[in-house]
Amino acid sequence: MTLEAPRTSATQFDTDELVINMGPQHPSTHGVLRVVLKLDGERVIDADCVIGYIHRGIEKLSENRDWTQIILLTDRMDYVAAATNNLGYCQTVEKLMQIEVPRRARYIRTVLAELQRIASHCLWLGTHAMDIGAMTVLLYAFREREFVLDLFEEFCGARLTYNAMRIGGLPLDIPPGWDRKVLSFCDLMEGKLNDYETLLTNNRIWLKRTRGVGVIGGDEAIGLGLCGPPLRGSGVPRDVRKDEPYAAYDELEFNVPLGTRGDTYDRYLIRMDEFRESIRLIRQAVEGIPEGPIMGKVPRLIKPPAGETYHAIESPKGELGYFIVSDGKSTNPYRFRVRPPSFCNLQGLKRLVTGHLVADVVALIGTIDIVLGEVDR
Amino acid sequence: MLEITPLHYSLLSAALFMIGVIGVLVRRNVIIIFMSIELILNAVNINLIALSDQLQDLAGQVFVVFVIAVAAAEAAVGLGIIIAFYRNKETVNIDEIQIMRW
Amino acid sequence: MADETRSQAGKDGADRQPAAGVAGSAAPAAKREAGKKSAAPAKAPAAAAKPRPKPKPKAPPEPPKAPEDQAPPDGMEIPAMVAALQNGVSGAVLKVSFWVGDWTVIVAPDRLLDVMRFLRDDAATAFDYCSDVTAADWPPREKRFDVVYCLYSTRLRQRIRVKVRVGEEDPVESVTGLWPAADWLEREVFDQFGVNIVNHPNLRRILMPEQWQGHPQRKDYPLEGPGELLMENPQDWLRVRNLPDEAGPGPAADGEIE
Amino acid sequence: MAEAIVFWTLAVLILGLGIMVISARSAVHSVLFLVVNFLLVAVLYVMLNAEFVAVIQVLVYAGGIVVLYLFVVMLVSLKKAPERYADPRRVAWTGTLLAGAVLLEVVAIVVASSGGGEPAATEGALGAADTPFAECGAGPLVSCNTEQLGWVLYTSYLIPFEVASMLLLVAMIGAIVLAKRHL
Amino acid sequence: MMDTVVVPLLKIAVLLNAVLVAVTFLVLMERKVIAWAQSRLGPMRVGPYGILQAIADPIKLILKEDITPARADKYVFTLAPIMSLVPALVVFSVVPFGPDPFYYVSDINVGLLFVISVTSIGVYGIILGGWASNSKYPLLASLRASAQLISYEIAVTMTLVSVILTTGTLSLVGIVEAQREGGLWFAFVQPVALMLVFIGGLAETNRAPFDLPEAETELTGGFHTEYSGMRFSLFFLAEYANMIVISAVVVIMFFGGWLAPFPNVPALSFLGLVPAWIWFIGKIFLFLYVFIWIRATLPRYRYDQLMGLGWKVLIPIAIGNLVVTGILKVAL
Repeated sequence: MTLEAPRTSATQFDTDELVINMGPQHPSTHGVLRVVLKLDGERVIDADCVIGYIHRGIEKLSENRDWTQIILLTDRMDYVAAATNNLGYCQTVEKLMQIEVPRRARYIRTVLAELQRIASHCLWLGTHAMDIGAMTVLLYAFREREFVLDLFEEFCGARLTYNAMRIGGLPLDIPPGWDRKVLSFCDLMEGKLNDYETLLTNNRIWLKRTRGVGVIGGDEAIGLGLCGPPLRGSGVPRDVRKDEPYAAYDELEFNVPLGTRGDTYDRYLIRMDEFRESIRLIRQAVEGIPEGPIMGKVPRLIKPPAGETYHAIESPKGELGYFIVSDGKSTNPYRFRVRPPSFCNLQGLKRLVTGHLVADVVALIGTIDIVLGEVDR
Repeated sequence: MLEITPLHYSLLSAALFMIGVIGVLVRRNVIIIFMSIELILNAVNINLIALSDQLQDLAGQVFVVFVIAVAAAEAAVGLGIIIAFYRNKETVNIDEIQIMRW
Repeated sequence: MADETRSQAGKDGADRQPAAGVAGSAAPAAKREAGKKSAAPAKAPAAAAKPRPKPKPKAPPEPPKAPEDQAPPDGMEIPAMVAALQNGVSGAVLKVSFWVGDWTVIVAPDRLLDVMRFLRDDAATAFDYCSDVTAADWPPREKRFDVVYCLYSTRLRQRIRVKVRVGEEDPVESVTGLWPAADWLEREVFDQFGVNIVNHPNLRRILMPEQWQGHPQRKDYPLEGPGELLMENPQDWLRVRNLPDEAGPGPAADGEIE
Repeated sequence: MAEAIVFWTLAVLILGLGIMVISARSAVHSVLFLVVNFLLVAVLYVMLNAEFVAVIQVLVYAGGIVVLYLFVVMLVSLKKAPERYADPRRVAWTGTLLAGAVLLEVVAIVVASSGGGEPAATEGALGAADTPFAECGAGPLVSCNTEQLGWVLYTSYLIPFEVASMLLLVAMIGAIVLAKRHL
Repeated sequence: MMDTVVVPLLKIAVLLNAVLVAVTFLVLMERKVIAWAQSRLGPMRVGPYGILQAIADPIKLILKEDITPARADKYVFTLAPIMSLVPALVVFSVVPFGPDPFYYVSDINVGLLFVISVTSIGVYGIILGGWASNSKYPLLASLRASAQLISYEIAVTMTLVSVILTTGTLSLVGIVEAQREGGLWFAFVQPVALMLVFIGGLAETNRAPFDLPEAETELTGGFHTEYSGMRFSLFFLAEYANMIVISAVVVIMFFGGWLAPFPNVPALSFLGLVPAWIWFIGKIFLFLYVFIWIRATLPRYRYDQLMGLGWKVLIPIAIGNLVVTGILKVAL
C-alpha cells in the first residue's frame, strides 16, 4: 500500500478555472454541505468540502449531561437513523459497565436497528434517484419509509428522534401485535423493492449515470477510511455486524453484499441487497424474540468505573463508533467522542469527484449517503 | 417616396453597407468587426434579392443562398480563430492581434 | 472569494449560538462590547447582578484524573499484535493496557510515526484501516492531551488503540501519510483541541469557522456564552463571567455551568 | 401604399439597428441588435417574394450563426469583462470618412445604373418558365418559390452548390481543429 | 379589409388565448399525471379536484414580486423571457387545426421551415436569460442549453427532410393532405423518423430526460434561477407552449393531423363523425401525456451523454434515414 494523501492547497484556486460553490443552499447537497468545486469546463479538477454549518457541539454537550440524557442527544446526530445511534451509544456504555443485556432486548434492538436501516436506505434511495433525475422513486421510497416510521411510532411514540433505547435494555416492551405488523411490512417491502428495481436497476439512463462513476478500488477505499456501503461497494468484506457482532447478529443468518467494480452502480446494488438482507434479518429476529425481561441489571445511578473504550456498530451509513472515557467519579462522561460514518465517507468525496463532471458530483454526494447532522454533530 | 422601386432597396442596401464598413473600420473588438461583416453581407443580400425580384431572375436568390453558406463557414472558422486566440492571449482587441505568431 | 464566503459562514455560526447567555437579556450588546475590550472592573455591576447558581469557593474542585490505563490482569496472554509491536519497535511502547476487552498501547510521541508505520505494514498487525483519531483533554496534567488512534485491520479483524500523551505545544506527527483517512480526523482534533499536529497537508479548522478563536473541546472552554464573544475571544468571556474570582482562565471556570 | 409604409418602417429600423450593432458598448447587446436586424431583413425578403430565402435567413443567420456569435461573446466575456476600447474617436473620423466615400460610390453606381432602366420585363435566363413547375405561379397565396429555387439550385448551379457544401465541410473541420484545445 | 385584416386578427386573438389557457391547464395536467404516477393526489384544494389550480397558479405568479438581481443586465434580463415566449406562440400561426382555412391562420408554402426556423429563435431567450442574470449557475445552464438546442435541431431538421421527401411539400396542410391521399399516417411510413423527431423534440423543449438546462438538482433551476414572478412565468409558458408545438408537429407530420385514424378504411368511417379539430387536439394531448409520463419515469442524462446521444446516435441515424428514404423514393 503506497497511499499518500494528495497534497493540494484547496483554498488557493487559480483564477483561470471556474470556481463554483455548490451549497450550502443547493438542492442536492443533502443539507448544508458546501462543496467548492474547481472546474475546467464542466470537469471537476478539485473539490473542497466546507462543513460545520450545523455543528451543535454534541460532543461537548454530552460531556456535560448525565449518561442517560445523552441518548437523546445521539438521536440528533444521524437524524434519519436515530435508533442505530441510540444502539451504538447504549452498547458502548454497557461495554464500559460490563452490563449483560437480556436476550429479548437484544433481539428487539436488532429488529429496530434493521428497520432503521430500511428507513435510512429508503431515504437514501429516494434522494439519490432524485439527484439523478428520477423523481418518482423519491415518492415511492418515502411512502415505504412512512410505514417504518409508523412502526417506530407504535413502538416508542416518536417518528424521527426515537430515544428508543436505554442503557441496559429497552425502555418499553414491544406493543402486542407489533411483531406481526413488522412481518407484514417485510412482505410489503419485498414487493416494493421490486418496484424500485424495475424503475432503476436496468434503466439505461440510470446505468449510464452510475456505471463507472466514482470508481474506487478496495485498498484505496480502506486507506481513505470509507465505511459501510461505499467500502463494501469496492469489494472489501467489512461489516461490523459480521466482524464484531453485537446485539443478536451473531445468532442470525445474513449475507454481506459486496460489489466488484466499486462504482456508483455497485454501491446502489449493494444497498438494494442490504434492503433484502435487512428484511431477512428482521424476519429471523422477529420470529426468534425470546421471552424474558427487557432490562438488564443496571444500577440506579449510572456511573461507569474509570476507563475508556471504543465501540463500533454498523449504522446504515457505515461504521458508527463511540469512544467514551469515564473518570469514574462524575455522573457524566469525561470524554464523549463519536466516530461518524458520514464524516469519514464525506472525506472520500474529493477523491471520488475529481475528474468527473459537475452532474456526477450530485450523483456522488448521493451515493456516499451523508447526513449533515452527523457530519457536523 | 410612396412608390417603392428597386432603387430604394439599393439605397437601403448601400446605407447598411456603409454602416458595416464603419463598424469594421472603427471598432476594435474582433467579434464586433465580424458582426459588421455580417451586416455588409446582409446589405449585399438585400440588393441581390431586390434585383432578383425586379428582374424576375432566381439567380439573385441563389446567390443569397451561397452568401449565407459562406457566411456560416466564415463565422465558424472566424469565431474558432477568435476562441483559439482568446485562449492564448486573453484579448479580443484587434490592435493586439497584429503579430503573426504567439 | 472562498475566504469571503467563509467569513460569512462564520458569522452565521456565531448567530446560531444562543446569545442569551448568562448575562441574560438585560445585558445589552454594548456592554458585551465593553467587556470584550477587557475593561474588567467596569463590568463588575453587571456580573454582580447576575444570580450565581452556586457559590464558587467550595475549595478548588479536585481536577479529574485520567483513568489509570489498567494493565492487563496477570497471566493474561499478550496478543500477537501487541507482542509484535513490542518486538518490532523496541522502546517505543511505554505501556500496554487492557480494559473491557480493548487493547491500548501508550506510545512515546516522538516514536509515533514509527509505531504507526509498523502497525500498518507488519504482517502480524496489518492495521490498514484508521477508524478514528481523537483526543481527550486532562487540563492540570503537564501533558494535557491524550491523542487516541483507533486502528482496525480489515484482514485480521482486530482492533487496537494507540495513545500518545502530549502537552499543548508538543508536536504530534500527522499520520495522514499512512492513512489518508486521518486527514479530516486530525483536522478535527486540531480544531477542537488545538493539538499541535505537524506535517499535515492541509491543517485548517473543519467544524468551527475559520476565524474562530480557541478550541471548544478543551475542558477550560466554556460550555455556553454569547456566540460573537466566544468566536473572537473565549478567554475574555470567561473573565467577564467569573469577575469576582478574577483568577484568569482556568479549569475552574467550567463545571458548574449547566 | 402599404408597401411604402412597411418599407420605410423596416428601412429605418434596419439602419437604426445596424448603427446600434456597431455602437453598442456591450458585445451581447450588439448581438441582440444584430438578431433583430436579421429578422427584419427577413421580412424585407418576404416583401420581395423570396420566402425561402427569408426562412433560410431566419434559420441559418438568426438561429445559427448569431447564436454562435452569442456563444463566443459569452465565452470570451466569461472570465473577463469585454474590453474597453482605448479611444474610439482616434480613427473614427477616418473610418467614417472612408465609409462615406464607399457609400457615395455605391450610391453613384446604383443611381447611374438604374437611372434610365425600366424594370427589366424580359424573362431572366433562368426564369420560372423553363422549369417543370410552370403552373406554380397560379395561386396568389401559394407561390412556388421554394420549388423553383430548388430546381435552379440543383440544375444550373449544381457545381457551385457542391463547392459550397465542400466549403462548409472544410469550415466545419477547420472550426473543430481551431477550437479544440488538445489535438 | 374584413378578410385580410379583421378575420386573421380575430383568429390570432382566439388562438393566443386558447394556447395560453391550454398551457395553464397543461401545467395542471402535468401535476396531476405525475402525482398519479407517484401515488399522490396532486393539487386538490382549489376547486373540485384542484381544477382551478390552473387559474390560481398564474394569478400567484403574476402577483409575486418581480425581482431583478442587482448586477443583472436589466434590459436583457427583461427581454429574455419575451424572446423565449414569442417564437413559441408565433409558430401556432401556421399550425392547421383542421382542413378548412377557417382552422388555421395561414398556410404558407414553407410552413415546416417556418416552424423550424422560428423555434430556433427561441434559444435566444434561454441564452440571454442565463447571461443577463450575471450568476454562475444560470450561465452554465444557458451555455448547456444553447449547445443542446442547436445540436438537436440538426437531428430534427434532417429527419424532417426525409418526411418532406415523401410528401413533396413543405406546407403543413399539404403534409396532412398527403397522408389523407396516401391513406396511411407517416408514423407507419417513417417510424424511425417519428422516433427521432420525438426524442429530438424532448431535447428541444428541455424536457426530461434531457432537462439539463434546468436540471434543478445540479444547476439549482438552471437558466431561470434568478427569475421570479411574471418574468419567470413567461419562461414557464414558453416551455409548455413549446411542448404543445412539438406535439403538434409530431401529430401533423406523423399522425395525420386532424385526420381520423385510418381515413381510407370504410369500416372505420364512423370515426370521421368526430370533428377534425377534436381529433387534432386529442392527439396533441396524447403526446403531451407521453411527455409527462416520460418525465415521471426516467432519470436525467448527463450533459456529455446527452451531446453524445445527439451527435453520435441521432444525427447518423437521421442521415441514414434520409439516404434510405431518398433511395426508396427514386427506386419506387
